[in-house]
Amino acid sequence: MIGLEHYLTLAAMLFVLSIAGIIVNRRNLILLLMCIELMLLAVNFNFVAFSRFHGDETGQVFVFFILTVAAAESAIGLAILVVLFRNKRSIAVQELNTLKG
Amino acid sequence: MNMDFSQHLLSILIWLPIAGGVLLLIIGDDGDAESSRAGLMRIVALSVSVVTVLVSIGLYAGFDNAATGMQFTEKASWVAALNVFYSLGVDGLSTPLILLTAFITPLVIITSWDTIKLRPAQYFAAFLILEGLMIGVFSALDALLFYVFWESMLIPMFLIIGVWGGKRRVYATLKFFLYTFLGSVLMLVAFIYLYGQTGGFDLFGFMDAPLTLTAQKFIFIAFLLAFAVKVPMWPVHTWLPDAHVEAPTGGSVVLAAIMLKMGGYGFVRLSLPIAPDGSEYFSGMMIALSLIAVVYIGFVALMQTDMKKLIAYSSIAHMGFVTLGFFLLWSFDGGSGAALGMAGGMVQMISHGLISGAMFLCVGVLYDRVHSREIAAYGGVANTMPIFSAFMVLFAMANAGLPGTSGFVGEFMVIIASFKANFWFAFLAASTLILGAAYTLWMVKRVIYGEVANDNVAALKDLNGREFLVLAILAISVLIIGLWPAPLIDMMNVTIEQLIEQVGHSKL
Amino acid sequence: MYGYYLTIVLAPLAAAIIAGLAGKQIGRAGAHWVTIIGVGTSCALSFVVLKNMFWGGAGPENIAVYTWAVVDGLHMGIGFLVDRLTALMMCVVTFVSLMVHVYTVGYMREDPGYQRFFSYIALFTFAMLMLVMSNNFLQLFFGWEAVGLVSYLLIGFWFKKESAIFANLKAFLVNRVGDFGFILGIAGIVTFTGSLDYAEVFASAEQVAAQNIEVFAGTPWNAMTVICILLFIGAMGKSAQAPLHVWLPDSMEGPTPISALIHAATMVTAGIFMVARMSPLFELSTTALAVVIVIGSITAFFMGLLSIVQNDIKRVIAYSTLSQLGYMTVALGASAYSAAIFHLMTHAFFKALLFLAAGAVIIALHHEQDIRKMGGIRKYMPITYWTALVGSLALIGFPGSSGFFSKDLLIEAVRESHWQGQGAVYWIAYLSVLLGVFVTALYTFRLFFLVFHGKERMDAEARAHLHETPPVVTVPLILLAIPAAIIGWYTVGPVLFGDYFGDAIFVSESHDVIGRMAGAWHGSLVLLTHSVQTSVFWLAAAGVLSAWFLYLKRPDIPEKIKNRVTGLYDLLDHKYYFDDLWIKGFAAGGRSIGQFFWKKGDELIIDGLLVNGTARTVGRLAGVLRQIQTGYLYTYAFSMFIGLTALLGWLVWLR
Amino acid sequence: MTGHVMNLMDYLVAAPEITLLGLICVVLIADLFIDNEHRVRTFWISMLSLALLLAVLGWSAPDARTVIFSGSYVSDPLSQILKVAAVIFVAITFMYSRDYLRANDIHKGEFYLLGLIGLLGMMIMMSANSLLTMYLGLETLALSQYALVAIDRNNVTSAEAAMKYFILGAIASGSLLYGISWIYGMTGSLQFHEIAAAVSADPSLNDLPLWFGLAFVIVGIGFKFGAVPFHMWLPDVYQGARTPVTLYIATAPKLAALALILRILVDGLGALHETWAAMILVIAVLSLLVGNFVAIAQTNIKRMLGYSTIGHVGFVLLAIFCGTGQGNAAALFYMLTYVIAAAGAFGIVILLSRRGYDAEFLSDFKGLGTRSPWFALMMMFLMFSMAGVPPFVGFFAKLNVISAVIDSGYTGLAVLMLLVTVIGAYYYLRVIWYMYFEEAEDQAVLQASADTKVVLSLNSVAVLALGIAPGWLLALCVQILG
Amino acid sequence: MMFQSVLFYVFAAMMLGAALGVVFSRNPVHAVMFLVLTFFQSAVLWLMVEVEFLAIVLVLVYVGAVMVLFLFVVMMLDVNIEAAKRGLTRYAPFGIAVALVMVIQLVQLIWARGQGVTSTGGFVATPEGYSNTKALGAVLYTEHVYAFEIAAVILLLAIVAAITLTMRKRPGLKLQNIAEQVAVQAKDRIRVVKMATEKKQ
Repeated sequence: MIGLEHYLTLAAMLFVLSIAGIIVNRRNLILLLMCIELMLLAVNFNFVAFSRFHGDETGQVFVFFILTVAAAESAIGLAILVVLFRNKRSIAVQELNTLKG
Repeated sequence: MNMDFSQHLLSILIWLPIAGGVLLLIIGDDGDAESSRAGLMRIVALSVSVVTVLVSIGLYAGFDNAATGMQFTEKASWVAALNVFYSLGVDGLSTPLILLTAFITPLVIITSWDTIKLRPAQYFAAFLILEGLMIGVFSALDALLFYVFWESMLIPMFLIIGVWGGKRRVYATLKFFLYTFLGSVLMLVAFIYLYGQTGGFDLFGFMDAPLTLTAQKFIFIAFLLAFAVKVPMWPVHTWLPDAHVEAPTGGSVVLAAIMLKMGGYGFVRLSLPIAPDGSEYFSGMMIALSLIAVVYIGFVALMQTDMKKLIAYSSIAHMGFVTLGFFLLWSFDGGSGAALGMAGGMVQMISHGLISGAMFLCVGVLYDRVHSREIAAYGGVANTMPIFSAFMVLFAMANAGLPGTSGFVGEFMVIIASFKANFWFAFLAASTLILGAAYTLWMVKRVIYGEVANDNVAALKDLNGREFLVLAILAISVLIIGLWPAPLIDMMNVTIEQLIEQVGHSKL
Repeated sequence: MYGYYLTIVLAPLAAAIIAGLAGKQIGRAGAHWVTIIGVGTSCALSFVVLKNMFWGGAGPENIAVYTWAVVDGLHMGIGFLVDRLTALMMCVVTFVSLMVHVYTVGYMREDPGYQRFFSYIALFTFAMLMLVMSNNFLQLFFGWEAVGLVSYLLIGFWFKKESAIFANLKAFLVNRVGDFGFILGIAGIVTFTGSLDYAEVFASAEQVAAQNIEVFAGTPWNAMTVICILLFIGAMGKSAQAPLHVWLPDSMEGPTPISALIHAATMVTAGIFMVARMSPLFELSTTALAVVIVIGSITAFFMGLLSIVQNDIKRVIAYSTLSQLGYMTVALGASAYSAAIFHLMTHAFFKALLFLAAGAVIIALHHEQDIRKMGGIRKYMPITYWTALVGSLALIGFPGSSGFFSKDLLIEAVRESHWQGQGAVYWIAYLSVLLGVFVTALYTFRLFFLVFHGKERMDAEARAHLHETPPVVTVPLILLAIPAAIIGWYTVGPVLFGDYFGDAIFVSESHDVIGRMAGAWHGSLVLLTHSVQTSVFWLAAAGVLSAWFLYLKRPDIPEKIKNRVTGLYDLLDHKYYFDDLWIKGFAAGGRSIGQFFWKKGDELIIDGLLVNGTARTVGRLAGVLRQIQTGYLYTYAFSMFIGLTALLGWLVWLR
Repeated sequence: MTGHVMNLMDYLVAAPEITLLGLICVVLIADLFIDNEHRVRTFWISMLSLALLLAVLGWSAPDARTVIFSGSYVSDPLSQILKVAAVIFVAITFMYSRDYLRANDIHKGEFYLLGLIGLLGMMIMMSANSLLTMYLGLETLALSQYALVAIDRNNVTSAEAAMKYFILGAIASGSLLYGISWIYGMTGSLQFHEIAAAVSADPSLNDLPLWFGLAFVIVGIGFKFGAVPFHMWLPDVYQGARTPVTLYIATAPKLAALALILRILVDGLGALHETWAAMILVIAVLSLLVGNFVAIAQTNIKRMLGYSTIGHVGFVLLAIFCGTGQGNAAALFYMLTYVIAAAGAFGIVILLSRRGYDAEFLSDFKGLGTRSPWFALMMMFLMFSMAGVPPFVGFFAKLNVISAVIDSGYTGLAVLMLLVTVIGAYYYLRVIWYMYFEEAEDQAVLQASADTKVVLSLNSVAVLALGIAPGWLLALCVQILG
Repeated sequence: MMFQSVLFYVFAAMMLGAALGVVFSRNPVHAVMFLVLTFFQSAVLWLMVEVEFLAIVLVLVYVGAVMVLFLFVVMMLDVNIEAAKRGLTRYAPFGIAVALVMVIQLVQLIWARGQGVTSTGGFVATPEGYSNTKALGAVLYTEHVYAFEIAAVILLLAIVAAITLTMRKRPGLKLQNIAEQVAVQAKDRIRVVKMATEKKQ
């Protein structure tokens, strides 16, 4: 019987995977953005599962808005990425370290 | 005018100089110490401080020696949400210190008349504001008000040392600020704790609050750090020599003459009455620290090569007498001496205010001419500056506690009281007779006496009128208190008895 | 009489203030006139007081002047206690002071600090009078320190001289060591009697003697003993008793009138006076008296010995002063207070005389003080010669001179005391004073012969200008020579045996040496006639003869002796190494303690380790923490996740 | 709740947000018709909008707590005071920024536009009554901030800062969302009062799964505040962004963050106080330590102020940690007064800058005491206020917090807070030291319009005035939250 | 039931595999593709719990718009694939450790400590004739109208921000400025230059 636990576990694994991806990656900023998408996906899984568990649409509405925001966020994130690339000619995470200390 | 000024005498004493200081800041200077604008500022500064002295004479005249409790009280709500009041009042402990403060400030202004070339308006403003804040500390009856004055005071002093100080001024002033700040914040903790216990910041409420011994111990320690740093007591004294050395003359004078007294004042105003049992518990330690200050610092002072540093160390040693006198309270088995010690400590504070102030002024006089504070840079000053030398020797003698000068009065009382407590207390305390004379007079020997040591000394000019005036006023005060301290002591007697009575009642 | 007393005290003070503050305005003559008039007034009035006491039968007076302060029930006042002891001291002080004032007019004629000098000595007179006239310990201490201050100022009067300013610092500090004890003694008195007033303190003396104080826990000491010893430490400082004597010889760096006034006649006797004044206390502690007498004996004999090897004319007299002060102290210890005071008085005259005479020689030789460069001055300076002879004879106790009466009876009193049955103390004291007579005679006449007789060893330049000094110098010499010669004859009877002091000095029944001697007293003449039978006389004579033989007849012998017993000579030459003890021992020790506390305690541990150490630690910590902010995104994210994991871990596993 | 029926009268409560949205559109459109030379007109339009908004805020002030939009929106005194303050600070930010932007050729209408949208986001957060609205408000604010940080497109550090801010912000909001999903899952609701009701109705809910959600939510909150260890973005962004943007980020959004924490933790999850207090305690103490220590090692004043912010955040969090009305009121007072000081401090940093030159190093303050005695004095006020020295208001802010902490029985913690304050005093003093005790290296005259100078002076004097008369504000905070 | 479970595990495994691919693929383009795959699998999984509308939206909006945008940017930036090859940070081991710890924590929460809450396990059965889209639509514009408006603002914000950040005037780009063109005058067009007469060397 597939139930809430399964979905939650799946979400948890996605979430952790995205975290691992963020920490592990040092070459490419775009990958970070993708990992964030994964993280949001994990959240959405949670909401979907809980929504169905409670039989309450609010969770799904939340997912709806998360998707909207995520789209906006991606747009802005990519815009910043473009700005960065134009200035720096690189999107390597490890070269993003002039601000520190 | 039928407004009754006496109702607001303390407020006037506090706010008049502050207002004067703000006025000076607003007028500002045009960067030229010789301009007529600069002259105007000096006159404003002096007038304000002199008017303050006149007002303080009103305080002296109106003060009733025989009355118990606070006089000239004022009370108004300040921060209602925290139950904080603008509450002022004076008694026999604070009045002499207020008078001292009012008295010293014009002298400082006169001394700095034309020796300060850099931003004189701000310099004088800092002193006037400082004066008001210091008077505020001595007259606040609300703990938070007290604390606000206490801490605010650091700001002008920080700037005085930092802007107008010597070469290592930054180190010195930061050390001064952080050291005293560190000490004070713990006092704030104690205040807030007491606030929690009493629901207000009223000092009398604090005094009446029942407290357990543990609470009292912690409160005492919290207060101790604040006041011990200010006094300063060994081993938290090291900021003082640095601050003194680097401060401009006026700064040193105010620091030594008044700011150090705040620590002593704090002990009698707060530590003893609020945490009597805690004080009793720690009195042994306090006596030990005081005696270490007298002996240890006496030896350290001996070896100083910088005049200001020497006087600074001597201040620490002398302030040891103050704390010694205050904390002898519990050391008497039968027989009394508590009031003697307490009064001795108080007189020592006033007297040290005058003497150390005068000593720093003397060094300032030399420094203005030669720009060195090193003892080794001088020698045979008496040849070229006979009048100055006479003053210097007089103040040195007063510093060494010669009878007939104010320096003797407090030491004498404290030594007697400590003998009553324990022979060895007196033994160690009395060592100041030797050490005090040794470090002071050795310096005098090397600076004042001897053949003219170098061209700088040969070129010295004797005191000018202003310097003479200031030193003469101080010399007369030192002698008057030394020859007839009764008026000063009578002012405190009732309050001291009351305090001892109060401290005698355990809060447990 | 209140007005008199005030005038006596204030006239010199006023003079001092005028001469000191307005010296320039009133000029040199103005300065000496105003002070001489001031001190003269005091002197005259003092004699009136004495006359009233002695002949007028006036009783002692105890007058409060003003209340200095009242704290804790302790009344601290300023007031006068004038009794016969005081009156005598007042006269001695003002008279010698007056003489010195007059003498100074000549002696300091060319000094640029003329007015200052007069101001100082007038101030000294004031201070000394405050001391002797005090009716309480506070004022006593005030006077005590004030004379010390003036002494300090005067020793360092020629402040350009390195040796002078060294000496004045030394004098002040050594005196402070004494004062250290003194103030503790006063504190002890307040502790046990609750008063500073003599009358009240003396009234409760018995009660104090019944109490104990545990200075060291577990060993109770008699309170009176402790107090008296502490007070006596004060006296040791001021009256230059070993080992606190080291300042006095050095104090000769001051101008000679000062040596006469302060360091011979008056200030140094303050300690003697004080102990006599405190007789009601000292009498109650045999232990304290034993200390007094032993210290006195040591000083009397050993300081005399030092005088023999000195070559500075003033130092010779200074060591002699030390020795004579030792005599007085011995008398005090023997409870013969009146003998001590009597010797104090006669000594004041003849020692002042000797100093002034020495001063006359010094100015005549243009400030040459080395006796090896003198000799044969007799014919150039007859008045000085004769007055010096009077002084010298008085010093050695030549029969008939004032010194004879005081010293002879003093020694007699010591012998009579049998010192409370304690053999050791007795023999120390008695032998010291007895042998001291020989020593005194030896050094006194060594000096006398070397200066006034024998070969003229000064250089030609000095000899050419050598002549008798002007009257302002010689008149005081003569005026002092008269009492030095004759005053003993007239006063010994009444002062010692006529119960002159009455209640002013208290001697307990069992100690009353003078009282016992009074039985054998048959007047001055009898004493004089019997003098040749005493060992004292013969010892003195032997001393004079030895001096004559060694320094006039065979001047080569001292040299040989010196080379023969180099060890002893070195010991004497280095003054028993006391100076080294103080300067290289205590002073240097104090300085190294100071250096240690400063450099190691303050700078290294407190400031270096604790204060700046904390600052450094904070700074370093800041630097390290700052490294965490690497600038890399993955570090930042990592940090967030670490935080998250920690929170979760706490929830899952710990909570 | 009427729920499905629209009630227009209800919406009047939301008039400020509605007005602001309308005005944003006005600014957006108006800006299209303004060319670069006259860009200042956009500024004036924005300022007018803010003034109008302030008026609307005053007019629509609720008498009591009002909840509309099916429980999504709440209007209460807390939201009111925070909104008013936020509007004022945004206005101040625009005021200080104008000349700088113009001088540095980044004077774009979008600065004001994004600033206003951010303000809208803040206001949404302040009035949020459900996790959904809170999240959306948060994103509105965050996204406009990301864009603002990168607004100087030709500046590589700005871009770097924006990228870091963006990535970390996205992670934080992901975490927050994950936490929200758990809270939703456990309580079945998104509205704060319903969550609170659910937890109190079923105490067994106060258990691990809900705490789990709480932990993730705290990561989000911690990030927004810049609390350690979620603070890493803050110094980089403060330093990397152009100073007006830093000023923007450092002021008003802090108030929104306060709303975030108060609404979620206090209103929603107040029953879990025991659990979240422990977590807040840890991050608060860490913030206090790291913020104050690392600030000492800084040479860039923007960065230093960034770390100092972290330290101050520690104080605010410790006030909230107490979980008492007194503590919350203290947090509100602290945040309000801190933001005043921060606005002034960055304002002076902006004032010192000029074309092509950012006065962002501490050494740029050397000799300010002679170059401009007045503004040096102002900066001194601000620094002393931040250091918590009386008679400046920062002292009372700290006093309140410490008082709350001690009243909750954590005296040791209070001592620690004060000790750290002393350490912190060092770097504030260093600014004063540079201004007054050092010689100027640079004699350039300060360029700023008179109106900016006046506002800046008022801003700085306010820390003194509030320090001398803190009573009314304190009473207000206590009345709102106490 | 069994069949559903099997399907769930298959899709879940594929999704996780695709997600791993996103995290660890060497080529950004591949990563994007893996992400697309992840989203598809998710949509399927959502469909399995009858969340049809969101599943559709996920595919349409995410895959159709956002992922294309990603791909577009990856292409546009034309990052050198060789240089952009992924490298692991020195935190990688720690990162993985943290991730593992977190997995343990979450699993422990969900399966062990979470028993009491999730014991019911299954989802609420939907009533007959239930339309997921309709249900969502019913609340979206009523109960959540405020959130909806805010979402609109966010989208506006995204537009403004994206344009502000990326639209730029390139030097070579010729744009019209109507106001300027209309206001132009002859003297602005022609500049008369006076030249000195040339002199012979």
